[in-house]
This record gives sequence, C-alpha cells and structure tokens, in this order.
Amino acid sequence: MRGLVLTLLLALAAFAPPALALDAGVVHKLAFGESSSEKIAAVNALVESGDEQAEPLLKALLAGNVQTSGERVLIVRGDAGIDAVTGEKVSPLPADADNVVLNNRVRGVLDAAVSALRLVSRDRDTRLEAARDLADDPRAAALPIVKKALAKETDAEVKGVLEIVAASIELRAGAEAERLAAIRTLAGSGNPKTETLLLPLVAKKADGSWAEPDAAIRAAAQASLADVRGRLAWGERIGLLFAGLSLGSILMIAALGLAITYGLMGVINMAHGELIMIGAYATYAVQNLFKAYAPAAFDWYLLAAVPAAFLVSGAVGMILERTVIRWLYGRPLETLLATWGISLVLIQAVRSLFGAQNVQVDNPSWMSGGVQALPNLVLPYNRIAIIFFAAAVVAGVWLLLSRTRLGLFVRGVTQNRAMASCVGVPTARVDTWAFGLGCAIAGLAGCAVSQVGNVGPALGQGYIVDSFMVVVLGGVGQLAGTVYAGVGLGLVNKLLESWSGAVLAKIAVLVFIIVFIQKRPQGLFALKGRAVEA
Amino acid sequence: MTRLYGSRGWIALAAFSAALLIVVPLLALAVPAGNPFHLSEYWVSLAGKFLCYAIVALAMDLVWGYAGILSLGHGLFFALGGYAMGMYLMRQIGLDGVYHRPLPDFMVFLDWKAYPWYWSFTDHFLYAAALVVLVPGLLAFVFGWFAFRSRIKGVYFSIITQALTYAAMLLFFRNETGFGGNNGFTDFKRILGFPIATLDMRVVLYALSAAALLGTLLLGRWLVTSKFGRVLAAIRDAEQRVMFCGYDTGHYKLFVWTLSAVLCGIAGALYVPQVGIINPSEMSPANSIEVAIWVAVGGRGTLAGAVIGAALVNGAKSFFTQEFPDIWLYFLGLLFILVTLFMPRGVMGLLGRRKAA
Amino acid sequence: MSDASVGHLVEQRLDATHGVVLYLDGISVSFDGFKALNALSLAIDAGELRCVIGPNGAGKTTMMDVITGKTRPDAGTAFFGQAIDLSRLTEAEIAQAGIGRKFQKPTIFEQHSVFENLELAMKADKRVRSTLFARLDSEARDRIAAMIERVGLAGAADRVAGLLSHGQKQWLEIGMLLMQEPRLLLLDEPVAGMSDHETERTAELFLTLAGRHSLVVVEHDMAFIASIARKVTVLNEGSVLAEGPLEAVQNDPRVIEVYLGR
Amino acid sequence: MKRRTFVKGLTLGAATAAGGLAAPAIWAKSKTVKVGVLHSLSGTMAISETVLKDVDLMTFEEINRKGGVMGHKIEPVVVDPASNWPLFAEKARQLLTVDKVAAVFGCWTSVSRKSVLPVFEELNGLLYYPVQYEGEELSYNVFYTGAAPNQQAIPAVEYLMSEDGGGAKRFFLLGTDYVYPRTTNKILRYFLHSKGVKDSDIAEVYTPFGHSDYQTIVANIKKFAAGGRTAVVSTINGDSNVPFYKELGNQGLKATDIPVVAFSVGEEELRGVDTKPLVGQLAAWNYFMSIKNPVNAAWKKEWAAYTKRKKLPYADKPLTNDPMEASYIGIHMWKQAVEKAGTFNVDKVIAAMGGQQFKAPDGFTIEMDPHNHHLHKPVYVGQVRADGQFDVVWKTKGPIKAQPWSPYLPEDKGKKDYPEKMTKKS
Repeated sequence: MRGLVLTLLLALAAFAPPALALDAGVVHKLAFGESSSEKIAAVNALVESGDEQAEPLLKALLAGNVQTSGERVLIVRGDAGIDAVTGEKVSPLPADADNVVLNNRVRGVLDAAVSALRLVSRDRDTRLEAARDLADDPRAAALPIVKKALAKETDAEVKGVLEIVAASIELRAGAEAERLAAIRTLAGSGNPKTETLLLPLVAKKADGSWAEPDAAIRAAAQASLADVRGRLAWGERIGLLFAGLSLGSILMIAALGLAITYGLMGVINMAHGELIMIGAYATYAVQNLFKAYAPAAFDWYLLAAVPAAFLVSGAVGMILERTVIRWLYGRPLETLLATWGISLVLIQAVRSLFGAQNVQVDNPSWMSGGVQALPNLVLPYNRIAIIFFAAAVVAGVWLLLSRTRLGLFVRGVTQNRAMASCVGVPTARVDTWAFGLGCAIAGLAGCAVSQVGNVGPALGQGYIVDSFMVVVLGGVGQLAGTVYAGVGLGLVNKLLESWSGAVLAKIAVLVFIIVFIQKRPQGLFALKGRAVEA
Repeated sequence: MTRLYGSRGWIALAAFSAALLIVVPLLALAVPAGNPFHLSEYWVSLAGKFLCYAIVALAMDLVWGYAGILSLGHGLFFALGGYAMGMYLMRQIGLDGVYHRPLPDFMVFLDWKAYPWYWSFTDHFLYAAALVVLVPGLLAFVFGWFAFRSRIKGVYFSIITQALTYAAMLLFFRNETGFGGNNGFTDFKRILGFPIATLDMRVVLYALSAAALLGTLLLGRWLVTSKFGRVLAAIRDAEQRVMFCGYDTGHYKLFVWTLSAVLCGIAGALYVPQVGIINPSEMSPANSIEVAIWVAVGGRGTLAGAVIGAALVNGAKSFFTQEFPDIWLYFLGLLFILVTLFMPRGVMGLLGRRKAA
Repeated sequence: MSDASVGHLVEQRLDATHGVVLYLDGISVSFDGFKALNALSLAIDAGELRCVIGPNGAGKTTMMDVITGKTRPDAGTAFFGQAIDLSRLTEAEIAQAGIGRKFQKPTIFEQHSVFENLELAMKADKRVRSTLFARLDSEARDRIAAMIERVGLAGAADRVAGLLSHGQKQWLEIGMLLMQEPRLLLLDEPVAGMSDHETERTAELFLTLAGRHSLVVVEHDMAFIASIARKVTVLNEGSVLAEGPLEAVQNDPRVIEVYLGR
Repeated sequence: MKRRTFVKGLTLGAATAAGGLAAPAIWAKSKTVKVGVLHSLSGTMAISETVLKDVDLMTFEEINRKGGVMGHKIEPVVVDPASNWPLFAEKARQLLTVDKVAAVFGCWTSVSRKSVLPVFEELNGLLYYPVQYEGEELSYNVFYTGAAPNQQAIPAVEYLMSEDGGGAKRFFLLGTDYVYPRTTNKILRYFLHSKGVKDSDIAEVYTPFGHSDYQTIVANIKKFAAGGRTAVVSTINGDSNVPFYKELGNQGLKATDIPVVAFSVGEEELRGVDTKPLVGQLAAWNYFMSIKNPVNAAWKKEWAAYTKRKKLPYADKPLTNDPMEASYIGIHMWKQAVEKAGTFNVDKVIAAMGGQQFKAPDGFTIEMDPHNHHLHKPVYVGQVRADGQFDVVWKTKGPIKAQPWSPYLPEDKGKKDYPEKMTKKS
C-alpha cells in the first residue's frame, strides 16, 4: 500500500502539478468509506491529486481533527471547522458533528504518506523523523524518492539515515556490486530492523542449503551483521544500566525520608508509604488547579507541585508527631503498631476524599516522550528528570543536615538526647521538625513517583517494604548508606530481571538482603566499636 | 513459682475450656436450628477461625513478649502449615476436580503430566501432618540458626523476617512454583474420606482447634513459668548479662523461635480446612504485622493477652466490615493508635493483671 | 546445642599449674583506625587481686571485652590458664570456663526478683534442654539464700530487682558473679555510686574472695584501690604503662605525667 | 480471665448477629427481599470493585422505584471482604446463612470467586459474577454475566491478524501472573497454532501483582518486534497498566507500529492515565461507554445523576464500563427470572434464568443461554481516544454464544455445556 503512495509521490515530486480543489467524491469516501481499503484508496487518490490541500487534510486526519456533519467533512480547529472540499469556514461546529474513526491500518498508510511528504520538508528535524519512519519499514517503491532526497540532503545525520534506507532497499533488488555496497553501508546502521534485513542472507533453507547462493554476499552479510549486533548490544547494555539507575533513584528517594524518621529518630514509620501517597495526591491537586485556572502554564505545574507536596506531607508529619509519635519515643516497636494504624486511617481518608480509583496525573509535555540516545535506545524524559530530581533532593537533605542549625540539632538530639537538652537544644521542637522533614521528603518522593506510576490510595503500600529494605541495607542512621543501597538495589534488580524475569529477580534481591544482613548485621555503613552495643 | 496457675487461674481456665469444648458444640449440634440459642455453621467456622488466630498470637507472644524478638514474618509459617495441609486436601479431591483428572486442576491447566517431587506422599495424612510441623520448623530453624549466630537483633531481625515472608509470597505467586499460584488451593471436598462441608465436620475441626489452643496455652504457660522462661525474659531485658552468666542465648532464642514457628504451622493446618482456601496473600507482610498488633492489643508478655487480642481485633474486623463497610478502616486504625498510646500493656494492662514476666 | 557444653569440658581442663590464671600477650584492637588496645600484655596469678587503673580511653573496658569474648583481638593471644585459648570461645563458653564479669553500669535482670536473678546466675548445666526441666533442690535454695545474706539483701529476696538502690544493684550483680563460682572475676568500677559504708564492705568482701578466686578490679576511686590493692597495673593508650605495688606506681613519673599532665 | 476472652469473642459475635438481624428491621416490613453485595471496598481490589458496589445500589434503587421485584422492595446487604480471599468466603457464608439473602452480586478476581464457590455450592446460594474471566468453570449456583475467553480474547486476536488490525505475524502475550492471563494466553497459544503461528513467533511474559517498572519489558517488546509485524496482547491486571502504558508512550512505541490490545483496560482503568501517548491502542470488550444507542444514553444519564445525588467521589467524571454493564444486566435478569418463577427459591430462579432477554446498553437485546449460565454478548474492539474514551473500530455482527470450556484446550474435550449439578447435601 505505502509503496503505491510513494511511487505516486515520486511522480508528484517529478513535475509540479497545477493546483485544483479537492475532489468531493474522494473526500467523501475518505470520511464515510465503509471498508479500510476504500479509505486507503481515497488517501492515495488525494496524494495523487497532488493538491496542496491534501497535506493539511491528511495531517488533520492523523491528529483526529476531522469530523463529519451530515454530508460535510470538516477540518476542526478549536471550535471552528473548515469544509475540506469548499474550504469555507464553519463556526461554530454543528451539533451533530462526529469524529472520523480510523483504524491502525489506515493510520499507518497516512503516516507513510505524510512522512514521505515530510521527507522534502524544509525543517531538518521533520526530515530526520520522516527518514527514521521510512527506515523502520523500507519499501522498494520508496527508493527513487529516497535517492532524490539524498541528492538534495545536506544534513549529515539525515543523510546517514537515508543512506541506510536506500541500502536496505537495494539489498533486496539490485546487482551484486550494489548489494555488497548496501550490505557494507548497513554495517553502519544501529536500527534493530537492519538485523532482520541481513538475517535471511545468512540463513539456511530447510534442506540445509544456503538461502543466499552468493558466498561473497554471505560473508559480507556475516560481517555487517556482527557489527550491527555489536552496536545493538551496546544499546541494550546502556538501556539496562539506565533502567537500573532509574529504578534505583526511585527506591532511593522513596527511602530517604524513612532514613530520617526511622534511621535517625528510630521511629518505625509504617505510615511512610502513605506520606508518599499524600505527596502524590498533593501533586494531583496542584495539577488540577493549574488545569482549572492556568492551563497555559500547565507545563510548569510541577514547579508548584514540588513545594506543595513537600509542605503537605511535612505538615501531616508534624501533626502526627505532635499527636501520636512523640508519646512513643524509645519504644520503636510501639511506633510500628501506632503508625500502622495511622496508615490505615490515611488510606481510608484518601479513599473517601478522592475515591478508590486511581487519579490521573499528566506528565507535563516536556516530560513525556524521550530522547533517542541510540537507534534502539530511548531514554524517557520523565525518568531522566526523576534521576536528577532525586540527586537534587539528596544534595539538599545533606546540606540541610550538615550545614544548617536544624541539622546540627537533629544530629545532636538523635545522638544524645539527654546531652542535647542539657546544652539547651529544644529537643521536643527538634523532634517535630525532624519528623516533619522526613515526611516532607516522602512527599517529594510521592511527587516523583506520580510521574511514572499510578496514583491511588494503595500507592504507599507498594513502597513501604522496599523502603525499609533500602534503609536497613544501607545501615540505619546512614544517609549515604541509603543512597548507595537504593541505587545498588535498583541496578542489581534490573540486571537480574534481564535474565531471570521480574519475579525471580525480586525474590533474589530479597534473599540477597537477608544474606547480606547476616554478614553485616549493621548494614553497609555501620559504625563499629563500643558505640554499637551501647 | 513453678506452679502453672493459682487456683483462680485454674478455675478460669476450666471455665474457658468448658465454654470452648462443650457449650459451643452443644449449641451448634444439639440445639435445633431456628432456636435463638442455636449456633449456625457461620458462627462455628468463624469461632474456629478465631481460635487458629489465637494460636498464632500465642506463638507470637512467646517470641516477642518473652524473648523480645519481634517477628514480622509469622504469617509465613502459618501459611506453610496451611499449604502442607492444603496439599493433602488437594490430593483428597481425587477425580472430583473440574477436569476429573488425577492431578489438581491447576496442574492440568499448566499441562503438567505428573506431580512434582515435593508433592510425593502428600496423599498420606500422616506424612502431610508431619510436613505441617517440619516445614515451618525447619525453615525457622535454618533461618534462626544463621540470624541468631550472626547476632541480628531488634529491628534488623524484624525487617529480614519481613523480607523472608515477602520473598516467599512472591515465590508462591508464581504458577510454576507448583502451589496454584495466586489462587492457591481451594474447593476441598473431603478430609480423611469424610465430606468437609458439613456441620459435623465443622464442629470437629472447631473442637480440634479449641483443643490445640488450650494445649498451646498450657505449653506456653509451662515454658514461661519454668527456669527456661525466666532465662528468656532475662535475654529480653539484658542479653549481655545472660551471656556472661554462661547461657548461650542464641540457642535459647533458636529454640523458642522454632517452637513458635511450629505452633504457627499447626494453626495454619487447622485454619485451612475451616476457611476452605489457602493462598499466598496469607504471606503478605501486612498479615504478619497484624499478628503483632493482636498481641499488642491484648498485652505483651501475658499469654492470655495474646488470646484476648486475637479475638478482639478479629471480632472487631468481622463486625465493622459488615456494619460500616465503607469506613471500618477508620475504626481499626484508631483502635491500634489508641491502644498503643493509652494501653501500652494492652487489655491485660487495663485488667491490672500483668505480672513481671 | 553441643558447644554450650564445651564450657564444662573446658573447665575440667582448666590448668593453672604454673600459677598463671590469665595470660594476655600482645593484644591489639582497633575500631575504625582508633587503636583501643596496643600490644597489651598482662598476666594474672591464681588467687591474685589485681587493680587496673588508667585515664579514660586507656582501654580498660576494651581489655575486659577481649577477655570475655565480646571483642575479638586483631592480634595477640589471650589464654585462660595454660590450655584455654579465649579467642576461640564465645562469651557463654568463657563464662562457663570460669570467668565472671561485672559491668561498669550494674546490669541485672530488672524484671526478675532478686532470688530469680541469683537462680539464673547460679552454676548449673545451662543448656536449653536441662534448663527446660530444671528444678531447684533444697540445697540450691539454701545456697541462694546464703548468697542473699552475703550481699546484704536479706529480706529482699522476692523484691523486683529493678526497684533496688544503685548500691544494692551493684551488690546483687557481684552476688550473681559469685553464684557462677568463677575462677576469675573481672570487676569494672564495682563501687561506683556506693556509699562509703557499702564501699568498705565491698573492700572486705574482695579481700576475702582473693585467694580462692582471682580478681581484676578496674577503679577510679584511689581510696578504694588503696584499701585493697597489692599489685596495680596502669594502662595508658591501650598498653601497660606501669605495674607494681601501689606506692611504687604512684611515684612513677610517667604515671604522674599521664594523670596530672592532662 | 480466659473466660472473659471467649465471652469477648462471642459477644462480638452476638453483636454481629444482632447487627445482621436488626439491620433495617426486615421482619417488620413483610414485602422486602434481601440481596447481598460482595465487592471489596478496601484493599488492593477496591480500585476496581467499589464502583460495582455503587452501580449495584443504583440498579436496586431503579428497580425499587419501579415497584421492586414481585412487589418486594430490594434491601441490599453490603459487606466489605477487603480484598482478602478467606474473608470473601466468610462474608459469603454470612450473607447466605445469617442475612439469608435471595441472591448475591459480587466478586471480581478469579481467586475471590474460587474462594466463595464452595460456599455457594454447599449452601445452594445464587451468585451473579459480572467480570470477564478465564472460563474453565461452570457452576450450577453461578451466573457469569461477563465475557468468556471466546467473547473477548479470540475475536480481538483475529482482528489483530486481519489486514485492518495490522496483519500481526508475531504475538507478545504479556500478563500479570494469575489464572486469568495464564488461561487466556494458553487458549490463545492453541488458537494461534491453529492459525499456523509458530511458537517462535509467540512470547509469553508474566509480571507479579502490582508490578510497576516496565522498562525492561518494553525494551524486550521492541526487540521482539524487530522480528516482524508484532502485536502485544496485554492481560495486565488493573493497577499495573498505568506504569506500563506510560513506559510504552515514553519509549515511543506507537500503536501504528506495535498495537497493544488489552483485555483488562477499560474506561475506569484509563481514568488514572494520561492517554495522549496511547491513542490508537486497542481494547476488547462487550461494551464501551462511547457506544451510541438510546439505552446506553439513558443508562449513562442515570449513572451520572446517581453519582451526583450520592455525592460519590467520581461524580465529576462519571464513567461506565463493561463490568458495570454486566452487573446491571445481571441484576435485571435476576429480577426477571424471579418474576417468571414467581418465587425467590434459588432452584426455581436458576431454572427460570435460561433464555431471559434484556435490552442492554451495549445496543443489543442479549439473552442468557438456556443452558450454560453465560450471556450471549457482542464483542467490540475499541481504540483509545485522547480523552480516555474508545472508538469502536470493529465489532461482531451480533451477540455470540459463550464457550466456558474452550474448544481449543485439549483438557476441555468432552466437557458438557451445562453445569454438572453437584451432589447437594440434604
């Protein structure tokens, strides 16, 4: 199908045709056509017509901005529409307007058509994108236009991709010399698809004879295949590392708050997960405010959400400390029970307020999608953002604890409460602030995970066990330990997952923790010596 | 001090046993249905369930209340006992499964042709009964052996027990593990050849649970009133000193830890035929935490308290989930908070009956 | 549960023929770089009463930790008698072998009664199985009663130990040590927080003990030292600074430097 | 001392009983009938089941408004089994023996159904189960108003293989590790074999419950897709879908390259998702909120009004989905059956259920199969829209008959298409 489109495009690229109005019949078929084939035929017809009106219509179709009202076909912009045939403006949209539904097949053809159109676009990025689309699915018919584009192409990267495309086409058809050349060019490709292009050349038939008679080509293909595979392998390795890092940063930021409330203050805070959840819901609330009152600034709602999550969770934490926790200092196991009760209450509270369903937290546009690091490796923006965010939070906490008066007090109180109060540290208030800080950081974690996971009443339950594992593994009272443990667990988990599957990987990690604690009962970063036993 | 109970204690215990072993069965069997005093199957099985929980609570109190070891993984031992019994019950289904094959339905649907090795002999009740004791016991022994040898204490120990049960849960969720995955075992038909879904069988199972509970209670009481019990309490309060007195505290902990696990296993084995299902969610960390909460509510270091706590919390749960289905979590949560805040010694503390260990 | 029994075997083998009951040689211990003990060597004779003094951080407590197996030395050997290598035994085994220790801060079983405290400490087969079925015969009760008298807690037998005064706790702990019938007693600041009267009686007690038991007493209270001391060892920065009769040591310029120079 | 323990336990018990009996004094008003609602309102499944509880209550209200069932006012007994499977069994027993309900509407997960099944069979109760499920079951005491595999999975995969569906040649079967995905994928594997797809072109991957990190898996999907036209068949359980779809979108997998068809993702599941990156992804159901017909329009209006009136948390965005429709149908068919049988007697009602017809929001007058306790349902394949709704891109001509025993599974050979009535105890 696409092939046809492209040949036609070639035709139109060859000689500029006179402009004429869109054929109403074709447009009608496009909008009301019974079968997909009918619609596809219409698409081709449109392209064939070479009318500059075609492109906007096709693009609108792809974007789902084409509606029908009675017999009319409208390209919708906002609440106004333009008649695709006559081009007259229709505003407001008629009440009976109804979307034109396309299935994936038609959308695919449209994609190809539009990308082919884009191949000769002025904007360099558009061309690159178009070239990549073709690289994913090279058709013989596209060869001429690709060659044409190549000739005109000035940008190196786009040129590179186009050469691959051309090569992968010539690989099939073409004389030996051309094919050999093609194969060599392909060696430079990192596109996963090239592997499948080359494979048949080195495959054996059922009867054991080579599918590709020409030995030279086979050898060349082997070589190129090796190159390509090598490059792909790198993409996978890096991807794995990134995944581990990303998971690790999430574990780490989720556990960081706990490292303070539990690690420093000795409160076994079973409601920690719920404070993460509260942070996520705070983010959700802020997002809705932006949607309602400042849709223009929506992309920046996180700037407001981060402090909001921080403050809300922090406030909740301080209230909890004032009302419940402070009566339980020195009785860690009691705090476990009380905070467990708290977590139940918080979960139910959220359920009554926001409902049992998950709520929708949108990524700001700059956080959705990802950067094409390698042909077979996309690094999602939201994960990159979280890694940096986590790092920033760690830095902030470290500064707070090591450089500020509060930090000094916190360390003082947690190390020797009696002494601290003797030298006039307001221990009670410090406790409140410290606990609040731990919870506030949990809130930040909530804000972060709301960008990758789902936000619902049970959100916290998913993180509590892992958080404790991280803190204990890192060594109680050791922020650094928490950081290393979090990232470490993330990496280990992902590496294992790549060959043992998710479940076994998790089990292995847990067993590893159990064994590790046997060797280092005080965690990664333990204080040795007399202090410990005391 | 070597006497188990004072005279009042014995009387109370006798009355308790009478209520459990005579009154309830009578109300259930002798009193005709419709009569306001009749106990329906629902109540019998509910009571039976509570009794099993009470046993777990007792086991927990032994390790936590007396030896000061807080386990957040007791649900695992409970579940293992349950699974061991469940394997036998699955075998008892015989050809009455959905597919009428000699294998359990979940194996048929995994295309397994034969029982995996660890299922062998489970069709013999005695072997299954042995597993009920051995599997949790062995696991606890091995785990405890290493943990106590490397002197893992307090919260660290609690956390790794949590990791243990969590890992086990994930393992049992896998269908390939061969224990029915997420669904676990259910739809049991008969036990020792008798149909399982009859009032009589329920009363029998209930009575067994009651007997087991009383047995556990007496055993526990005997332990904590013996010198052994005093050593345990001493370990809880000043482990260093106990060591320098020449006691190998590790062995003491290991013993009570393993015993506690075995008791949980037995409770689980009694639990499964009464509720009719065992699946990995029994191993979820939350369940184990709840066990600790039962004990805390009842009062730590007082065996009776554990029983009270289990009955109280679960009774409250059953009641609230029906009366206030939408908001019952508030009640439960507040219960835990208030108990820890205002009744640090639990119900027993209120009753002012807490002896020093 | 076999190795708990080692203690007993060991005890028969305890051979102090050469008159030396404790022999430390070149013991070094360090925590994260800080050298708590530095090639410490020390020998205690059977029946000797040895006082160990030294400024804070001199390594007194760490030395006791090494002897009782709580801390493993990085280097050096610690022998109990001729045959027993302490570095290969656990705390429990060492206690079984006949070394009793009293902590700086009195550690007793606060929730237990005085009687129970002594009962638990009393020399007996302390393996799990035998403890389970242990019964107190009248002879044992008498010994406990006698000890209660001896440590001046008469009438307090059923009192919960947590309610005792500080001094009484010290005494109870000493009593517990004696119930273990150890060959060697390590006493870390035994008279801290005691009234003068109690201190005197403690001194008497120690003097009566010396001979049958060997005692190592760590104290700051010089008066108390003077009242009991025969031979004094001065520790500083983890090794022996001086050793000898009290007055000799007191006049030792290095000792004076260490004490007064700071 | 211990006596008190037990007294406590029992008094609580008594209290519960009192509660059960006393609850809006049933014995006073004669013309009422109790029905049970057994959906998790807390715990992991609350996310999906709470809304079913509400739609049930709405339907009862609607029926009561129109004069109730045979003039009896429906009196719902709502309990919370808290996503705890043994508790499901306990509550079911309570509803049947203590509250003596005429029918129970409830359960979502297979395990909860399996856990209550013995209770319903033992006490000869009546359960209406409103969720699409794996089949392989046919109980005399249960009516399955959700889809059997052949009413959802198979048509969807046929569509994927069709030219319109993208002519997929390779299939990545991805699911949460429990019985529904396992069975569905097993059936699909046999089905694909029958269509000549080789095992090398089928990947089967399972993740644990609540799995939230799909980076590795999405990467693997990409790798697998390099081998030819690939479609992903997702049976991921409710909660894990959001992270999965977010990962898909962010790693740039477009529906036009690799379509994903999901069997557990409906309007409610997408509520928590930013759907823009998902446009074009597929789901197969027997009902979509976007279906245009008067019945559906009216029903949606009723639901919206109800959520407003009851101030339900989701009143601002009232959604309907397939299981809600199935619950709605189930309740109405029960009413009709009762009125046909002229009694609430379970055996008579069960007998009367067969052949019941109901004009459903899915746009058809659907019928309860005379024998196999399943509905004849139409199948729709929907395509995710930017607003979280679905565009129907394919549908069956009309309702198709359920096959609880899959013709593709060898072990189901010779299975009867009607419940083997279990030996009821006297």
